[in-house]
Amino acid sequence: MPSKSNKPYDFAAWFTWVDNPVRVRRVVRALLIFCAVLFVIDLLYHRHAYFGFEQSRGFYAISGFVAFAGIVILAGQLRRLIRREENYYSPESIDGEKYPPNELSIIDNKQRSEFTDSQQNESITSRSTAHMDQGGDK
Amino acid sequence: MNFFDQVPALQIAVPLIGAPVCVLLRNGRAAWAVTQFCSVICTLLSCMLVAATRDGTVIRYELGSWSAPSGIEYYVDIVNASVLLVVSFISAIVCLYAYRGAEKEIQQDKHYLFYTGWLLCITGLLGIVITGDAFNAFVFLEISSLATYLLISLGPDRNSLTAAFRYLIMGSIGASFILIGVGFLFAATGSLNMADISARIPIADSPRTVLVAFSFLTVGLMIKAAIFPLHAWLANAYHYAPVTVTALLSGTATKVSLYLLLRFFFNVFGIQFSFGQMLLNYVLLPAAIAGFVLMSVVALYQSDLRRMLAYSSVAQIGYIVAGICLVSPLGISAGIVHIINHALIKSALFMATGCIVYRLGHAHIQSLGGMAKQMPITTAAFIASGLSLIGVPLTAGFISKFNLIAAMLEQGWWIGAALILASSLMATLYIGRVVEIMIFRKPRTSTGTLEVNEAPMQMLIPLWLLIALSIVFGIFGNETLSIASAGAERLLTGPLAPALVPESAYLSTGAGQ
Amino acid sequence: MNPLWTLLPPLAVIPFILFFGEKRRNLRELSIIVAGFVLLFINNRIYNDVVQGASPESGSLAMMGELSMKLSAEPIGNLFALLASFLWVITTVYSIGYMRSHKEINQTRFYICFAIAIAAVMSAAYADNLLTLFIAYEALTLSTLPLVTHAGTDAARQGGKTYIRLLMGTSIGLLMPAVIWTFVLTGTTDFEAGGILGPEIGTTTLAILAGLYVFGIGKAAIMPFHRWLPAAMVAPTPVSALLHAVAVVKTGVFALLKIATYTFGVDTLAASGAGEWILWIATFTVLASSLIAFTKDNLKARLAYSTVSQLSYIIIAALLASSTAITGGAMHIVMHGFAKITLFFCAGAILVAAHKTLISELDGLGKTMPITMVAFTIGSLGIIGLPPASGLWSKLMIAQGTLDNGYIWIIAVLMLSTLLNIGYLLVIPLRAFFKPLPAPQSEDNHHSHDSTHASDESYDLLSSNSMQAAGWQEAPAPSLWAIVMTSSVVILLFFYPAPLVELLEQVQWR
Amino acid sequence: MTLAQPAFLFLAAAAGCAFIRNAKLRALLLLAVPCISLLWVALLDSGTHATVQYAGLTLEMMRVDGLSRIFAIIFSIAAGLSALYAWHVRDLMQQIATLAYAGAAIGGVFAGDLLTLFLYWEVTAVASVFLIWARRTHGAFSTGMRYLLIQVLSGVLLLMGLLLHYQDSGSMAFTSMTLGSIGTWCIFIAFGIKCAFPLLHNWLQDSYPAATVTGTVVLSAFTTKMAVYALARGFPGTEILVYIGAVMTLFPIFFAEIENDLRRVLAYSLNNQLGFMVVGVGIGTPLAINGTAAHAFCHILYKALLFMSIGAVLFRTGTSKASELGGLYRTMPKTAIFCLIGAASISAVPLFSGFVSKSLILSAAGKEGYWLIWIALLIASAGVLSHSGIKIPYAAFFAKDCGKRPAEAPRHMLWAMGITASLCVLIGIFPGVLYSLLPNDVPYHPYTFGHILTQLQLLGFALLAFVFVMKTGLHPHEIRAVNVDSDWIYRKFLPKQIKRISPTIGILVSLPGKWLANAVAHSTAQLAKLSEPRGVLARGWSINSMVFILTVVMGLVLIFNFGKV
Repeated sequence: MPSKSNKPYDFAAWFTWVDNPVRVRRVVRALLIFCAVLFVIDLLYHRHAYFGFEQSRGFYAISGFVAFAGIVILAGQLRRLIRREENYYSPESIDGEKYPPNELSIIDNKQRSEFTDSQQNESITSRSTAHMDQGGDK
Repeated sequence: MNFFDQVPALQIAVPLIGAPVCVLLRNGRAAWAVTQFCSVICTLLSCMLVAATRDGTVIRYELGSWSAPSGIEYYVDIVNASVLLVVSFISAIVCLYAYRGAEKEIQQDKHYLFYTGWLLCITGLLGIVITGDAFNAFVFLEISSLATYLLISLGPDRNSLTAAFRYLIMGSIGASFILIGVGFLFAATGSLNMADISARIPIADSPRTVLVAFSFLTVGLMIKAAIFPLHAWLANAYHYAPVTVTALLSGTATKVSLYLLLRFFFNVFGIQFSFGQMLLNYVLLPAAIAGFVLMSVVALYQSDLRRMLAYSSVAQIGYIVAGICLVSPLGISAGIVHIINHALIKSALFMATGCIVYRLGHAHIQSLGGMAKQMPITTAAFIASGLSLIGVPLTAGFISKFNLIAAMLEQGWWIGAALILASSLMATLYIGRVVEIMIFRKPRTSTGTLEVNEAPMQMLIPLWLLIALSIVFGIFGNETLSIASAGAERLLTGPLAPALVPESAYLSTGAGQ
Repeated sequence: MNPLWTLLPPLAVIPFILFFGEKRRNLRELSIIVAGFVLLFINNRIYNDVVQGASPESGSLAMMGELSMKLSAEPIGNLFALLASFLWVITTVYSIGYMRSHKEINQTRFYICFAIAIAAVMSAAYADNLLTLFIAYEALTLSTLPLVTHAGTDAARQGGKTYIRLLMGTSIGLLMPAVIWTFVLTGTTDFEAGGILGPEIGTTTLAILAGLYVFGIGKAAIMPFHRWLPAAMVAPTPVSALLHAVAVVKTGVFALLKIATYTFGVDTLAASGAGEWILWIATFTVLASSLIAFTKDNLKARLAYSTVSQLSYIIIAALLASSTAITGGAMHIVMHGFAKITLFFCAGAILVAAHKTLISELDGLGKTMPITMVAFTIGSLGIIGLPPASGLWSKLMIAQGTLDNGYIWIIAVLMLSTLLNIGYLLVIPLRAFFKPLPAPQSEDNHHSHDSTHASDESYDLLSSNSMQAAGWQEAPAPSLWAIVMTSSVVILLFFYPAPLVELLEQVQWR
Repeated sequence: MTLAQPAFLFLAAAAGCAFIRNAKLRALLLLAVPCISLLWVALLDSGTHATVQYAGLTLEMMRVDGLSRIFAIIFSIAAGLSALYAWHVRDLMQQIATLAYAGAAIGGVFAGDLLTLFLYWEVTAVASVFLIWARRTHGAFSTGMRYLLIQVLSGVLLLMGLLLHYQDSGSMAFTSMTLGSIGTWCIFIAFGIKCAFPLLHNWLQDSYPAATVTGTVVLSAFTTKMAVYALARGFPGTEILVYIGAVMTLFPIFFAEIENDLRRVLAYSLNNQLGFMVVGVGIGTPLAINGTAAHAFCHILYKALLFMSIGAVLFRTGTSKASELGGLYRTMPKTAIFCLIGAASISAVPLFSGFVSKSLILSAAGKEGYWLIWIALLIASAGVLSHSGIKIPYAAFFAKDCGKRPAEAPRHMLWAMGITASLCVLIGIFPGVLYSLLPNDVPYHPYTFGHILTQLQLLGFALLAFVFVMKTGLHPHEIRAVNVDSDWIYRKFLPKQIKRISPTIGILVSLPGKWLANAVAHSTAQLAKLSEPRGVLARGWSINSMVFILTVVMGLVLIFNFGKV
């Protein structure tokens, strides 16, 4: 069932900043400040801790940063090792095939897309739907 | 003198008188009627004998009231009474069958001769069985053999003459061996009466004479009973004789020889001598086992039904001999039971083959396709008796085979048991092969159909009578088994006489001659 | 109630079958069903006796010396007889649909042989001694041969040849000497509580004897004597269903259970370890036949190999020599019986309604034959032993029994076999349901109209809409009823196995 | 009715479903049953009910205590929520499967003995697989087969284990066991399979993305958590679990990071979360068990929420692949918000549910002095943020616009997500409600200043790291690809090897048979040569040869007889 276009309130507006590099930069800056404040508090506040190393200053900050970055980077390396094309196991695996459309209700209503950079998307969308229809006949 | 006392004599007299009557009548139908009549009478008489001896009674009949040992004595106990019954019953049934069965195979003008030969043959066979006199047995053996040569030579095929001739040669050699054996026995004991000999052998002072007698009798009886490797005459004889004759002989002739073998070695020589001293089983058992194994294989590869059944007969004789060689109550009774049952089964099989030959004119196995459609009753008969031969439960063959194997295992001869089973499996195969062709194969004629009718009722009825009997004996196995075990008991008691004739009296009369 | 009565209905119905013949086939089949119900009733009466601890027996017919033919009812036999008689009724109902719509020839002969086979099964079930069992066994072999070769084609002939050769060969070559040997050793062939073979008989002898029995009973289809079973699949499906899924093969394993219980005795068998060497072969059979089943694309052939595998479960149960395992084996006879007959019924239904015999052709058949395929699923679950189907209980008990005498490794084999079962059995109905329809354009005829319609609805089969849609091409109603009946029993026995357990509690182990 | 239990309600409803022709009515039933069950469970007295005698065994089908109750409650809730989410589904089979699956899971947690557990264990396997097959594609079919095989493998191991354990201990009761015998190891591994222990895990990542939109939501709730329950019941305090759990928390995060299919990302994430629970079971203190139960409770909710949101995306766009998605917040803002709430919960942001449950486990680990494990869990927490907290919402809703403009999720899905999300938040704000349900009475306060501070630091700096890797381009791009996992062994390697060696094996196997056949053929040929009508044995022997043989026999007999004298 298509959602109605004349809604009283559009939650999408909450997120429009994501597509605005300036506002994104502002958010990042806020995050930096937030982190800095936390770090400072951590320096001042004596935490209860289970382990000695945990007590060291900035432990959580550093470990959070390092762990995250490390995971992402290591994962990137892992990908080089284990990446395969989508129908690697079998041409009939779920990774290669389309989701059968009869259980879905694929609705793509472009008239509602106030946020669209309209020049590119129509062609992509129509192509993908056409493709989907073909897949459905299988 | 009441009637019953004369039964042993009548048993021989009836067919013996019937034979010249047939010649005099010079008419096929009439001769058939006489033969049928005589056979039925004989059957009734042997029934009476069986009934009388079943409890262990021994009937000793002095022919012409000449007392033994100088006179000829007919000696009837349960062992030979049962063989008498088998012989005369088979004769009666096959004779019924011969009414139509022989009509095509044997020239019309020779029918009366055929029936004469038949009666003489029966006379001989019955005589061998009933007599208690060793020489007399030889005489009857010759009678039956000569009659058999005649019967075989009446076959439609030219080969039947050569087959008869070969049988003649081998039979004569066998008979003369027996004669030599009997002669030596006479030399050793001074008596021809079996009971008498049996009583005297232990005291005979010339063991070498006895040994020679023993050896000649062994080989002679092996020839007559067609024990491997002295069986070769049988295949041709059964193959080329008129099927009716084969049906008769397969049920009687070899069985009678086997009886004689039993009688001589168990009662006349005594178990102790035959098996304890002479180790007869060391001679017979290898022969028997080689016989039933090899001959079953041979049967598997035959292209003619009659020849296949002939070799199967040799194999079955091997079973009987193997059972006897065990010298145990179970083994001997298994042997005797198989003598009876195999007579029924093999005669039935040959009669079924006769039905096929009657319609087809031949019995080439490969040409039997479509049989089940055209001659269903015959096919069914063949299957039923084939199953019995294989030893499927509820048939007579099962009873014999069960007891035979049990006897083997009882003695711990499991190799023997295994070989019997192997040979049974081959029986399954060779019977199965024929049945398969009869049921499943398309006829080998150009039209693809077999244009024959069912065999005449006069042939089918006796055939099915035999089968019915074999099934009855398969279900109520105790009917035959009790006779057989009584016979085994009788055979195992050793010498025929002592209990009956006081030894002292015997000695005095015997020595006096 | 005298178990001899059980022979009456199947034998007495034969004249009726002959009398009604092809002309009045409704009456003919009705008479069989009536006979079936009578038989069921008699067996039920016997059940009532047995479950209270009684063992009704018939008079004995002396056959050879001490040996006689005699029937007597004991729990395992009664269970088996109940199974066979119940399924006789159902199979007859099924046959009505199958034989007619498949236009089989010689239906009268078919029903007669069937009745004789049932009589043989009854006498095997109630056999009081080895001799009677052996006789019934042979009678069963011979009476079913015409059923195997029913079609009369070359393939049928070839199948019949293998069938008779293997079964006759093993029974004469191995079973008969085993019976005779037992007789020679003990002087009797009676089935007695605790067995007749004592420990005084050496282990080697017992081991050889056990081997002779297991291999001699070719109907139990242990390797290498299993070939007859796939070969017999040329028979019409009702035959494969009742005889080669239930009556014939189960007579084999039933005989083994009975021999293990009443001839060897669980204690002797366990103490001597005589059956151990055969256990290896039986477990090998379980696995090997499962693997072979994988390679079979022909539906009935795959079911046949599955049967071979399942039969070896029961052989294992018999050889484990524990009362739990043997009880489990007896229950497996019933539970596998219902499950496998369902599968065969389904195979026949597929043949009749869709003219398909190969598994690879079944894709999408769930749409046209949903009831059959659901039943097939239930049957498969029953054989695999997954809830809510009954096979679980028997498998559980057999597995439990393996521990009694310390054969732990056998559990592992049973479990592995369960997985293999899923792989070759459950996959069949599932691909019928869940694999998309094959592109049907290449196919001929009347389907072509449906095909476009089918492709867009193929995904929501079983939804209420498609139930109403007229796309069903099920087997004829009688066959369908039979399928529904047996598959319901498969589920029923999962929830309510109590009657079986109650009956088997009456077995006297020693 | 002594036998009455919530599981039967579900199973009966599942059976009844088959006879209801109106799909809407079935959906209603699907929704009503869990509600009834929830009430029922909440009102149940502690103790053992519904005892059945079967074949000499006593089956305790209803053992109600703190541990089983909390799992039963969350299972009921999850069943209800997924039913609401699946309101649009008309597929009878999925509806039956959902009911049976949920019922069996609830039955399983109430099982007082191993046999009952086993029964329900198998029913969950059988019922759940239909949710995968219901997709009705070739790929889903084979995935389902693999899934079923592995689930049943777990079942049979459990069966084997319970029998052996019964043999050893003489009791079927499902209580705490110690590893040592084969039996307990079998049970342990059986639990381990369903709990997706490392190297036994790949069924999870294989199958969850293959299920239907709604099916995955259902799947995510029951099987693994039932296994966690079983571990908590059967093996609390088994130390090896601590290490297993730690590895479980760590390795999936790398795979999740580079996985393209978002539902598979969530499956890896699920695996990682299970690791936390397993660690809790391994520690085994009352606090740790509480942590496991609480984390399972919360996890079911937020993982369902995440699966729901990605499911909604799939429902509207036909794909759940990160490389095909992006920027969907424009038209699916509510779904995006719910997804974010789920992400925050799983990342253990204060005021969200993950925070109040995960910290229990971390505290337990800290208290018991497992410092290495504690570090591992910490790293894993950062990892959770990276793939579930950031990657999922980012890739689907925010990243570079894919151009798709799907409609917002249907209303019932929004409701389902909304309720789930509010539960997540509620638990996060009022942890006392959850804590009161926990099996052990251990006081715990998540919202201490230090705790909040450290957690915020961890998350904040991790976010910074995210910004860092994005800016530097170190973040792996979303590309259409699959990544091999250990299932490569049985999906690729073994089949290939089998294919390679099977001809050789075939030849080897057939050789003895061939030799035998040859030997038999040869010897029968010899025999046949002797035996056929023209052969030596069978041809009519001439009189000469007959007499010759006769002479030989006679000679032999004479020699034999005289030799003995």
